[in-house]
Amino acid sequence: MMKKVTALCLLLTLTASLCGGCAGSVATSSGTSAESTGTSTTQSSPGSEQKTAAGGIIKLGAVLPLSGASAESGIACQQGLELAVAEINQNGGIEMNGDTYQLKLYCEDDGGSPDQSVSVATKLIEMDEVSVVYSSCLSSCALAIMDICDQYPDVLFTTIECTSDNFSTIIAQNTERYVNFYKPYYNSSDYGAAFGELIADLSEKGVIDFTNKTVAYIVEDTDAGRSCVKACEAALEKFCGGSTTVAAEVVTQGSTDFYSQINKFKALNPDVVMTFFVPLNSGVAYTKQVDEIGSDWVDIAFVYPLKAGFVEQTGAACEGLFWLPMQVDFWNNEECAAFADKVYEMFPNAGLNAMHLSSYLGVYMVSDAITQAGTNNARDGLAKTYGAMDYQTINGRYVFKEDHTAIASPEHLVISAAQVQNGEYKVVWPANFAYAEPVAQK
Amino acid sequence: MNLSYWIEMIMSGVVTGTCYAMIGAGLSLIWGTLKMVNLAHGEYYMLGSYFLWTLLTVGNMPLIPAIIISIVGVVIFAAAVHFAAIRPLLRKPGWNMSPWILTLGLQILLQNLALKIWGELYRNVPYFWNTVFKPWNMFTMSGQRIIILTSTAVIILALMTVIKKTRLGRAIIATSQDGEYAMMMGINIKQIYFITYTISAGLAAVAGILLCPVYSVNPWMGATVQTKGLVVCILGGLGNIEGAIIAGILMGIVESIAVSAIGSEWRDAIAYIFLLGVLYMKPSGLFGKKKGV
Amino acid sequence: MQNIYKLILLRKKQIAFVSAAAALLTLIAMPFVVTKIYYIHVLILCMMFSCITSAWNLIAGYAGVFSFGFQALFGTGAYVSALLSIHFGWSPWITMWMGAAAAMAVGALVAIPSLKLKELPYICIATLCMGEIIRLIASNFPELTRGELGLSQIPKLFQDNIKVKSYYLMLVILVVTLMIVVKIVHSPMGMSLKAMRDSQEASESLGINIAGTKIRIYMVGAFIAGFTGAFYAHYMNILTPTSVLGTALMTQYVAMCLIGGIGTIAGPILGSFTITASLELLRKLEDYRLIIYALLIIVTIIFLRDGIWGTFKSLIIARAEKHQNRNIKKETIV
Amino acid sequence: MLKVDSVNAFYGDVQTLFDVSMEIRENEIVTILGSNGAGKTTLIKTICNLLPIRSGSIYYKEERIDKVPPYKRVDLGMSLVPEGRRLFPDMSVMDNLLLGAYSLRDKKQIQENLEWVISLFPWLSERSKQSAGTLSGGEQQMCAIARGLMIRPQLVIFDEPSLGLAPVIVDQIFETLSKITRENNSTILLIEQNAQTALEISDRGYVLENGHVVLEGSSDTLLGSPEIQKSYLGL
Repeated sequence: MMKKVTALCLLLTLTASLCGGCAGSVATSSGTSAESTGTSTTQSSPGSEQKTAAGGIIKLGAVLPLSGASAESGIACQQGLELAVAEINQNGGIEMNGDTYQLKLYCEDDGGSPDQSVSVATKLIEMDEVSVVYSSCLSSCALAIMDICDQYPDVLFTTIECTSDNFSTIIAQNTERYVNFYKPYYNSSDYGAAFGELIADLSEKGVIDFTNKTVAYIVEDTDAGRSCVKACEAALEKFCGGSTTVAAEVVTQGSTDFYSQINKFKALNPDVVMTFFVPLNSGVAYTKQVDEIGSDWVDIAFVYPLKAGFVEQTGAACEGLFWLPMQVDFWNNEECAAFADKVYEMFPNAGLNAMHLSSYLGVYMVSDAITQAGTNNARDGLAKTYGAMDYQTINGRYVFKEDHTAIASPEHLVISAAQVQNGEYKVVWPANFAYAEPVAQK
Repeated sequence: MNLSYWIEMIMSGVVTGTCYAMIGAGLSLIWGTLKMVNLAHGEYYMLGSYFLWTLLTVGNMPLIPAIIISIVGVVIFAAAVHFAAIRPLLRKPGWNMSPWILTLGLQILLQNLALKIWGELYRNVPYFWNTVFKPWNMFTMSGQRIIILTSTAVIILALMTVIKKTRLGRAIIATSQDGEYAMMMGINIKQIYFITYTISAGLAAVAGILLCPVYSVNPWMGATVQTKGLVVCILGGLGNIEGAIIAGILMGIVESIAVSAIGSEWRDAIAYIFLLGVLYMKPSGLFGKKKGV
Repeated sequence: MQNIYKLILLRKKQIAFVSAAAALLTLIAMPFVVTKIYYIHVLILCMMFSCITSAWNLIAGYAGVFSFGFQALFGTGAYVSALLSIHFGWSPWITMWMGAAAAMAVGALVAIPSLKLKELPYICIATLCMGEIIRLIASNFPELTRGELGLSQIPKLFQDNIKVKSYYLMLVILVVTLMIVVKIVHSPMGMSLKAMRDSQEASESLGINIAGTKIRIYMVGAFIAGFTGAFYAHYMNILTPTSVLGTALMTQYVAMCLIGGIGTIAGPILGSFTITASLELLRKLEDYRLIIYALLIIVTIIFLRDGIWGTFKSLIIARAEKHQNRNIKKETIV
Repeated sequence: MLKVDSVNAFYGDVQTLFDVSMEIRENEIVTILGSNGAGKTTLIKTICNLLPIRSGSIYYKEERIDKVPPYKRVDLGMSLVPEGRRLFPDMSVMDNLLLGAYSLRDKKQIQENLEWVISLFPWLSERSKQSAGTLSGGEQQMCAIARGLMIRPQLVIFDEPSLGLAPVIVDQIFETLSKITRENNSTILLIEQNAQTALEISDRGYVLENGHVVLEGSSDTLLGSPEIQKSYLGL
């Protein structure tokens, strides 16, 4: 009895202190909230500028899956953002209307679930009063956040490496509603196109045998995965005069047991097997298991080979593997290699991948836009400026289409394909970027 | 669809099944004696693999000692958990949901601790025995899979002999059948609770260690396996260890056939439907005793 | 002191009523106190969870049917309502009811195995499987549900995004839910439920139609869950299978229920508010958040195994009764 | 040998034993009579500490045992043959017997006891592989008794051994009981409804009613007493 009483008291005090701690924050923030809600309407006047960027600070918020199955991507993004912010602040912050501001980054975890990402975005905007929200690297979460962007016209929303086509379609339908939402990345349909062209090119070169035009897919059960299959089929229709999909296997994200699928494929005997995984382990497992069971098809991988440690973990098994998109060439592009070193310098055991760079560049794009626009308020022109930007980076040019999606093309963001040749990545497509000849797999 | 195809299918099913079997057997054992469902069971599986990974890569130890140490480590951890958290809840006669929710909390805790300690990256353990066999050119068999199958078989046999033949085994069965009178036979059931809990944690750890080279290591690897483990130990008849083991293998095979016949996205659905079908025909599971509890 | 206890014992009902009224008033007043939409949002979530957990508690805590497939009902309500309003352009105000009805139907379906199965874990796992199957169906028909990409662009209940309106709507739903729950618990049906929970055989011998009662209670719970789900769909405007049909949701309900105190009316609500709020408040702790959250759960369960409210209640009552007995003894002595 | 001293026991809030006191001396057979719900089984549970007592004390060979955990009883040479033949149904007869000797670690000892028990119930030897659940009622009871004797206990407590058995078997069983006292000079506490047979073999007896000891004395006096004749022997 007594024990219970004490326990109850203990718990009550605990919760009380918790609530107390937050009540404090409530008090403070609701104090400021009054004025900020007051100002948010009259923000257009330059006087209120100082208020939102008070104390020479501009606040950036990020909604990321820092826990759960997608944490790998989420944490990569967080590291990229932190790196960029640290760098910018070291170099004296960013310039806006003559005076310089320091950047402050708020990263929040949404566990990869859309409803939480909405809560978190609301929190960032309402409580931390951020002026830019990096709205997730998962399309589903980004779509959820996209839905509230018109409620906060003063805030700029920009995604990190979301590939779903839906953004384009939705935005195209109603551009002025999503005037402050941007997706600085290409669509999965662009992936697909690249896939189609690559196959066409390789079979033309006689590197692969695509006579039966049979394709099998293993993709993970995410929007990106599923829509990628559609995109690839469409592209093959376009560039190879059609194809037959002998099997389209959808596995849960992060799954690592592909024996059954591989055996199935052996019986179906496709020309090409396309695999799309974001987590590295799925890719490694698949590659090892194919090598183990043995196959006579051509493997074309999406996304995962770029993750750090793929070659190390698969060893000889990945030799000759074709993969795309080679979003960043950390191996043969000096600048990108230098960037990789910077990441490792700040996060020694980071799992380097393209998300680091995309998020890193995301910060620079936004800060440039702020400098150009002379405001950190989306409605006062930040959104417009950001959308109109033509941003030259170490990894291609970011230019937004009218559907607020970055253009994918040889002169903008290149989707190049690479092959593993003696344990090294070599770009083999498109021709004008290739510095190695594709060779037959196995 | 020739013979070798089916052999391959069955083989891959069996390999997956062994994992389910070990987890399921552990859960079944715990259910039998402690009359609780351990929702943190998958996390012991996860810990097992992580310990091995750490010892191999960070501590760069030789394989065998690494394996032994990691199993022992998990067992010790489980023992600590048992004393700290589980035992206080078992004091009350009769059981309710509170042990479940406790283990649920444990699950969240361990997953996020793992994330904190080992990071978000998916870790990968090299194959123990990196060769490939082609018996009669019928099907391929990697050394790792042979190791998995043989050692699982050995462990399961050992477990069964312990349960069936030894004094301890009799005590465990007695406790699970009638705790009160087991005590009157001179059995210290608290001790039995403790032993069964640690044994099943050990089983989970072994499963994790054997399979982590094939499936790689991450903080969330336990959750999915555990759900299947639960399904399996219900399918085999709750508290029936042989049942759980057979059901595990069976479930693995069913899944891999489901993949080949229908498609991966329906794999789990088929597994669940299979269970429901069995329960519909035999409400106490495949090998469950008909008891109106 | 003793008088207080006496009061508690004699005036149980009144006290409950007064405190409930006070709670309601505070909830009504909330939007005027907190200006931040974020807090309104969190409160809406708290109330939403209170509804679902109360419904689950009705089934698990009172009828003793531990369904682990309950999230499926929530999800069904959400998806049906959303799909109808999207594809047929019907007003959410109508489709919400349809969603709830659909959930009810599914509920009846999920209830059936729990009648055949006797042992608790069998029920849990069987219902869990059903829930998972429904989830897989939702995620494997992308043409219809857009799968994991998420069903976005769901029509809103209030075209002007004024959260306070949703807040009050949710409050109404919560109040109605609680009225239903209280009504059932204090009705003869409630009695038979408790009898069922405590001993199947006994209640059978008492001539309670177990199957009928279970299915009915399950459908009531399903309706509440479905309606809440539908509200959620039109409030959040995005659905993904994992977020509204995933087992994580289920474990959250269970946690809330047991932390609050299962088998009590106030327990689930308390639990929902505590957990939802603390999860949001713990954000300060960044990546230690979930660890602390888990520790909170563990500590609570170890020390207060009947949950916060359950323990509190039993404590007070026990104390009061002891006092009373003591007084009686005194009287007898004198 | 065993002394129960003004024990009060509760099931939850319901009191089931009201200062019950009784004593069993060396090498005697004591019967406890009582109708259903008189508290016979509760009494046994308290003696075995399966049900902790509120007040009072229990002594075994002059040492207090009401706080000693149940599983230690066997080491003290005390064994229980449960009511309703609660064998472990899924285990073989042999395993059940071996469980009876769980507390013994000396293989030779176990073997000897096993032989002795089988000498009492010869049929056990050929049925040893059979699972206990499949035995007939009488066999189960005998098996339970055998299990109880596996440690050659000084004190055996029989909880309604004759419950629901054919008279022939009942006689057989009581036959064995008296045999045990003779061969193993052990003390027996016998809980029974079947007053006649029980009292015939026993030296003394107690009568429980609603948790109170209402009558005690030597078997003959009890057999003679009108209450007993009325309420138990139906004369």
